Amino acid sequence: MATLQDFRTNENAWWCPGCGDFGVLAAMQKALVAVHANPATTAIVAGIGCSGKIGNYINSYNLHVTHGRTLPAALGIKLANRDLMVLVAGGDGDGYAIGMGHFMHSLRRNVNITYVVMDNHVYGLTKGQTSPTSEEGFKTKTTPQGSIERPIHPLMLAVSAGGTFVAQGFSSWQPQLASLIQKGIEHPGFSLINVISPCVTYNKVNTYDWYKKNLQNLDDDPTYQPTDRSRALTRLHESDEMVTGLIYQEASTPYEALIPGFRETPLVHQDLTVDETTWNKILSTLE
Amino acid sequence: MATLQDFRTNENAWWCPGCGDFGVLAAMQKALVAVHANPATTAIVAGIGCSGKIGNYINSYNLHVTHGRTLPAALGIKLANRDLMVLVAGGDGDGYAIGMGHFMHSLRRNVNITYVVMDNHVYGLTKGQTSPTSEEGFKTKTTPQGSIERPIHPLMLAVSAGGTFVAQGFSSWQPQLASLIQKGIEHPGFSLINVISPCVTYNKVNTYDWYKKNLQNLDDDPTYQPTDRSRALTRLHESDEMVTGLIYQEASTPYEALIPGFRETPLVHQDLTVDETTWNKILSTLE
Amino acid sequence: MLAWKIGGDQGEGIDSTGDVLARVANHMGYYVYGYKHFSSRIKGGHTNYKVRIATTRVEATTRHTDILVALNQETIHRNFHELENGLLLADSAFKPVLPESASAHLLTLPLTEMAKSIGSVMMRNMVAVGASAALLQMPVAPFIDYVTAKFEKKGEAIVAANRKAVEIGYQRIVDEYAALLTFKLEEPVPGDRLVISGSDAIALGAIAGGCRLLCGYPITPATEIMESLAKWFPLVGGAVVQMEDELGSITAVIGAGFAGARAMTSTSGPGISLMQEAIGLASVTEIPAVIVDTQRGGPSTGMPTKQEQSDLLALLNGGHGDTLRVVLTPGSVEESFEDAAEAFNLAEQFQTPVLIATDLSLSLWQQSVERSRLKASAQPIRHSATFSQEDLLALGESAFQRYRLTDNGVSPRSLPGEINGQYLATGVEHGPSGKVSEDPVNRIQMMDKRLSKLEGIHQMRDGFKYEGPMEPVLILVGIGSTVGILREAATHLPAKVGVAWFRTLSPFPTERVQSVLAPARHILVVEQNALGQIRQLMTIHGIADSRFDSYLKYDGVPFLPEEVVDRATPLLNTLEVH
Amino acid sequence: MLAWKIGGDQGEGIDSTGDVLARVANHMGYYVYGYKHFSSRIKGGHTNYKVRIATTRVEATTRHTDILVALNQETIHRNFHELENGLLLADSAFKPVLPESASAHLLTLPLTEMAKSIGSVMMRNMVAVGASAALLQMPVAPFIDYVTAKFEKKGEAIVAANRKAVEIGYQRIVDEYAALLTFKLEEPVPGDRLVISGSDAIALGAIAGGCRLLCGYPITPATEIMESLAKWFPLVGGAVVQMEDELGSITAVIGAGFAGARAMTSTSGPGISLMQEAIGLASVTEIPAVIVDTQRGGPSTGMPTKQEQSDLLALLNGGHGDTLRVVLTPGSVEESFEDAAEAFNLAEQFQTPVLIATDLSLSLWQQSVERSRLKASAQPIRHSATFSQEDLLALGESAFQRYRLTDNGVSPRSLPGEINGQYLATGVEHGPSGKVSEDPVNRIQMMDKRLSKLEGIHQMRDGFKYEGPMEPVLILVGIGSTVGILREAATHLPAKVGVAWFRTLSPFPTERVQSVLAPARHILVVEQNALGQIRQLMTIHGIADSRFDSYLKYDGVPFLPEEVVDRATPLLNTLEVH
Ligand SMILES: Cc1ncc(C[n+]2csc(CCOP(=O)(O)OP(=O)(O)O)c2C)c(N)n1
Ligand SMILES: Cc1ncc(C[n+]2csc(CCOP(=O)(O)OP(=O)(O)O)c2C)c(N)n1
Ligand code: SF4
Ligand code: SF4
Ligand SMILES: [Mg+2]
Ligand SMILES: [Mg+2]
Repeated sequence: MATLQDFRTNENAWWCPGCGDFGVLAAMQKALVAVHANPATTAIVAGIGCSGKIGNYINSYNLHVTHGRTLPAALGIKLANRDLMVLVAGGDGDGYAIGMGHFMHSLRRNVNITYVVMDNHVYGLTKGQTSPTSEEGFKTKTTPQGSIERPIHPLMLAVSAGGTFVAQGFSSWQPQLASLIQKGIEHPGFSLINVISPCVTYNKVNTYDWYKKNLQNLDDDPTYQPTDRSRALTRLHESDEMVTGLIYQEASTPYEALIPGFRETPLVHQDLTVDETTWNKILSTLE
Repeated sequence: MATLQDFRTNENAWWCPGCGDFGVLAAMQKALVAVHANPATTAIVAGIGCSGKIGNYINSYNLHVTHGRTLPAALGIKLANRDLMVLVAGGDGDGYAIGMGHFMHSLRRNVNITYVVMDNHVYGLTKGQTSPTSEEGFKTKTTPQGSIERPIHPLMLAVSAGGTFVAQGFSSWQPQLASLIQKGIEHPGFSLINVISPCVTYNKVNTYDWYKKNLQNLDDDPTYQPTDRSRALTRLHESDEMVTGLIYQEASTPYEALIPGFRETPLVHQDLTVDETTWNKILSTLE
Repeated sequence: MLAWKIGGDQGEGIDSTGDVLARVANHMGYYVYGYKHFSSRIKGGHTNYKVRIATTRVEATTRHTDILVALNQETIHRNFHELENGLLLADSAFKPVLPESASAHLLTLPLTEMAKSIGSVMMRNMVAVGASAALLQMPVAPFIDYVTAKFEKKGEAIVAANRKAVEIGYQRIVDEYAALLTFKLEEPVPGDRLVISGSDAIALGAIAGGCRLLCGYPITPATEIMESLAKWFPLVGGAVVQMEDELGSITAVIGAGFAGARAMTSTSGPGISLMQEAIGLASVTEIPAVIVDTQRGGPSTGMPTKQEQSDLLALLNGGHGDTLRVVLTPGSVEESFEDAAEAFNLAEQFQTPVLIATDLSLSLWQQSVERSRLKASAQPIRHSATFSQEDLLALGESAFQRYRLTDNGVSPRSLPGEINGQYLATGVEHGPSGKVSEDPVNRIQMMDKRLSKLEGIHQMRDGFKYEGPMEPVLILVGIGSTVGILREAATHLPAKVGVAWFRTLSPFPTERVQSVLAPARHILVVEQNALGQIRQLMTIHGIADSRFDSYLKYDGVPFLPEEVVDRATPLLNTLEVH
Repeated sequence: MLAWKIGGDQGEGIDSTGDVLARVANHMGYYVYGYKHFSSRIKGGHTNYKVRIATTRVEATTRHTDILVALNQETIHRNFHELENGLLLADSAFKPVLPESASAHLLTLPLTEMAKSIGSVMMRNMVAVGASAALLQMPVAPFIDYVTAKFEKKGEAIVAANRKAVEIGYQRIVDEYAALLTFKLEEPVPGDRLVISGSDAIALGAIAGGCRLLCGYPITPATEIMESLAKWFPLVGGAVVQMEDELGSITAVIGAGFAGARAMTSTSGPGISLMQEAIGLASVTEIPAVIVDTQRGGPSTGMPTKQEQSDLLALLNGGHGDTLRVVLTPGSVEESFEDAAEAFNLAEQFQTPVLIATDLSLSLWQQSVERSRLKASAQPIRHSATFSQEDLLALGESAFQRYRLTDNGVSPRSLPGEINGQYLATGVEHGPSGKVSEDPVNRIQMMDKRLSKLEGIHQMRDGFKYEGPMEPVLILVGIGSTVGILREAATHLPAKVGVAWFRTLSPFPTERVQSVLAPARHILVVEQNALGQIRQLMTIHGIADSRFDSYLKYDGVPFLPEEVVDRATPLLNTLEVH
């Protein structure tokens, strides 16, 4: 059985000391161990951003794509090989700005992949610009007088878009975060775990302390049941998404199980030659 | 004052007889008359699709862009000339598939433009494929055994994304539709009017009759107040978005009024020469 | 060889009527080629379908029409000029008028009325089919058989009505216009042929080549590939995913390629433009991917339903940074089948994206193709350069070097699922292990490695084909659907004219082009774009001298063989003077 | 001329320290050129900043360093080889070790300790600045003045600490190492100069050229243009909109151009790839748009923080369909300013997208530029080809023809807001009125009209520049940041070497290139990419013969003047033998 060590690479993490992404990495590795994942059958797709470096540090099959396109890549991997455990990780810019369209459509398509967004409310890698989750008034090099756009609410969107598993974690709250990622992996469909992962270099507003003061932990609220879409939306709206925990989950059959004629055996293990009978059957549709 | 006739062009509409888009065209023209618009100061951006032909039939400044990119184009127009009335029209594929990212970000950015989506739950122009709003099980040439994706819920998404004006109309219910578009134009910010506009050629499921049977008209429900985001979400969720009327609106200041240093006078009317003092002020920041 | 055409309004079943005629003729042993003219609207607007029926292979349309069936007056107006000494069969319902300048015989039949008489106006086109059979002096039986089979599933009443429609149409012509039955086809050439389009050939080739996943987004005129695979893939366990856009489509294909599946996307110009960034990703990560571009009139939305070959430079150079892409250019339906299959072999073998450039005409128009040319078994799947689990276990942990430098630029890869094969595939420059590297020496090695792969492909592929005399005076050079047109044109030109075409634009088959073209005294490059894109490519590769001439067309309408003949004839004359 | 360098870990203020030295030297009347080496990470990793200080214009970095300030041992290891007979000042805190092979003098000062003594380790770099001033035998006063002004806003305590830091650093060198003060700069050349980067020059040029809207998406190394305009636009009533992606950015710019504003977007390779489709839209709708590509190492994510010039073919040919694009290629900071302004004039005048190709080195590195070369008033705004409201009223209703055929391909346009000027701008092929048209004759006219515009631009622009002797033996040809490097290299080569560079890649200045290069016996095209993209373009335009040679570099590191000298010298020698 794989241990934490098995999910590490021999590369030193590139992030600034104190970056929230260290916690995300640790929690992902813990979750992988918890679900008895195997590095050889795990595929991780990472986006472009500081966050996107995460693939470099997890021993697995890692695909580091163009900015914003993690989710389609993950879909391709999963359909090619249904036996793989497919995880995706990337930043708030990668996922919610340039990647927004894929995000929305992945939610409704419901392929069995787990999406971990490392949300620091800023563009780290490009050295500090406003991101879709940046708060109004947030000052950056592209908004020197403060952002004038409403921040995106990824969790409300995910619930509205038909997401079957929606959660939020905090890089500092390791046990909860690892458990959410674990549940997300176990969920047979698309799972979103938005992770608050502070950027200590370019975000001096939404700091660890600020989050610790403002976040509510749903685990502390025994009355909350993550099974009602409307209630989830209300709770998210009322709290301005300042909650951690499992927000919504429903029973789900993943996309790949619904494709007509698609087989249990992964595509990559199938014999690709077409027998004469099948070929003629295909040709007969042309007559 | 402009009349309906003033908003017509001398081109015959291209659509199939009975297409819902005729009704959308008529309602837009009525709304333009109702808000005392002037063809010369009206700009309409249209997408690619059967729906996107609408610009050809409204006498105004029309920009017909690439598939999915109407909203950024409209933003550019509005920022270039704040005095223009800017409307956008396009299909469900154009807006909610390839254009999804721009849709979400336009909602939160809240530039004062009016977005009319001509939603027929199918790709018309490309001759009948599944669209993001197609229902599960909907059979098309790309899903011969029925769609296996959950349909997008554009209204819930719009409300969740921070939209300040969200409505739905039905091509056959002209007075309500025209009035919704009118209110959308009058709304000082981004307004979405999703319009059910049946495709008589490629969608034999979601027909006029079907909608007439299934749609609830919010105007008939005096208890519904379109002022509470949570309630709007609940109503949309419960009705599976099968409602017409104004779903949500809030007081709003448009993006262009919030840009630091941005002037009331449209950019296109400004003197572009930079006086010596200002130039030196700029250069002095480089010293 | 005869040319028959039916015309009317869009939405009136013109397509399927033409299709019936083409299929029955094909079944009887004729070679057919069907060409549709259509407006880019859904209903309404003139459309027509022309079928050439011959006893040898046809792969182009022509200027002339022998028999025109007009379902409305507009059809006559738009098409009568093609009818030199031809027959015009019109529905008397619309009171057809033949323009004075016409040199055709007008035959009228009350097609609509006859249809009503057997129960429904919907039968009108079938009456026309029957009448056409008579005009072509073809036996009626195969038509009856065909409609019987075609409508079998719809129940007896429908079958009976269709049979009846064909019969009465046939009979009325025989009865009333026997004197005008001047056209007669030669004896058919029995054979086992299918009427298929280039799109279908690509879809079939993909299946034969092991493709089991298509991620795409609808776009004219590429959608048919996706639609055919949506129909066929369930039979072989594959899947079509309609993505949210082309950016997603290509990236999903790359994901699947990374995981070891054979996957493709099909699109047209606008989609290619959107995919430029990701194609670069596939190159740098060395992931197989197959991308089909069914070209149409550009740029921007351009002329979506019109023929053009203007994406070639974009296919080659459209992405930022230094990449060399593989671009295959099938020149016939059969080559579409072969190249589609081969694309997956090359992509996997060389771990690189492979682009197929086809065009609207080659993709949409149907023609008779020998079944023997469409054998899946004739396209063997070549797997290669993958570490087996045993190899990797022998290698040990953390020893696998995904991008190890090799002689031919191809490094054996591992596939997700294999123990000890884990690595990072990244679009950022990386070292042999896959890890990101900014080292300048490594950079050069990796860039050279990637670029060098083309040489291997070059060795494997005959990228420039020639058909014609040994010592041609003139060689016509083309690509895609133009090749068939050139072939037909060449038969109408005095001997000593050859036809050459690109099967591969990249790797560019420089020496082969040089040697093929060496004997010619004149070379006419015929391409359907405004910038002479093929000529530009030839020039970059040093193939340019005073023998070269261009024939460009960019009005959206395919070349006619006759036009090529007209353009080439004076060239030949000039040459003879010297 | 002296070269000074400071090195340490990223996140330790190396940049701003180098910046202080460069700015003070510039202020004193020296010409400076600053070059940064950095790793693509945020904190940690080696970085260094090298400043060349001279009495004539410098626009390249160099191999040699005279004075190196090392804040850690890694800096010594990575840079000591540049220090032939130079001085190495190191912080004694890390116990510096000079490698045996080094030929430098090691000076140590307890920089960290000294900083602590005046209150904070943060002052360490300022102590190093003071010490550097002494080592360079520059007066200390200008440094004191500079830091006083720079920190004024932060309060007296900070000012005092910084002054003190500079002073003690200066004094310790004078006190302890007087004997080693061997370097001395020549007398400065007073003037009014700014230290600016190419990015800033582009941002300034945009403002001067009337641009008032930038819609963009951050990307290295183009973000600086957007950031500078975010700072400056409020002063002139303009706006920067950070869009959700590059597809949105370019389309917003097109919307603004349609409405009559001057708008731009700035990006790097990946963004250009994504914009390919929309650039075609701007071409076909004939809407002005300005797009800046700050090139970096490609393809895909490639080497985002490394220098390259490999997007040229993609800029020219990257979109589907037949388009000709305008591509300007400034070869210096001053030309960046001019071309940025001119791009808006050309875009509006010819109603077409205009692309500016710059590169990482030209954009990010700062140098002294005469203030007189950065005058907004020297870049007059040319409005043109717009119907006034009076014209349109005179024309009457529905008479305006947006795409009327004209001699130069430019049709006077109307702007939204004008009565009677309404029209449809569509990416679908259209007729003169703007209405969609599939007519083949119209198609050709419209295509020709659009393509013909390039000729007008060609007439207006000197697209190929030359500096050098009348009868050069060798001409070095370059583009972008390479031009300054070639200029410096030429000064180190025996006479008869000229430097030529492209100001415009499209329209390609064929005749000018031919005539400039005609007298040369040898031509070395120096470009920073793997495929020889400039050479390819020259070849397409018939400019290729045995005199041409390529010097390609694609390791991410800019050419050094010395490298060009080394490469050119044997060429010159060979030539002399003949
Ligand atoms: C097409 C494209 N556009 C822009 C970029 C530049 N870019 C790299 S990372 C990034 C955003 C980073 O923000 P985020 O996704 O939040 O990640 P973080 O660095 O904050 O973890 C951008 C804009 C790119 N690489 N590709
Ligand atoms: C980049 C790109 N991809 C695909 C297409 C092809 N295309 C044209 S319209 C359309 C979708 C039409 O559906 P919708 O937006 O719902 O409009 P409708 O025709 O139903 O009104 C598509 C996919 C295109 N023009 N451009
Ligand atoms: S810049 Fe921010 S997000 Fe990036 S590594 Fe540093 S702390 Fe983390
Ligand atoms: S295909 Fe459908 S959407 Fe298009 S015009 Fe016809 S009815 Fe309307
Ligand atoms: Mg971020
Ligand atoms: Mg639709």
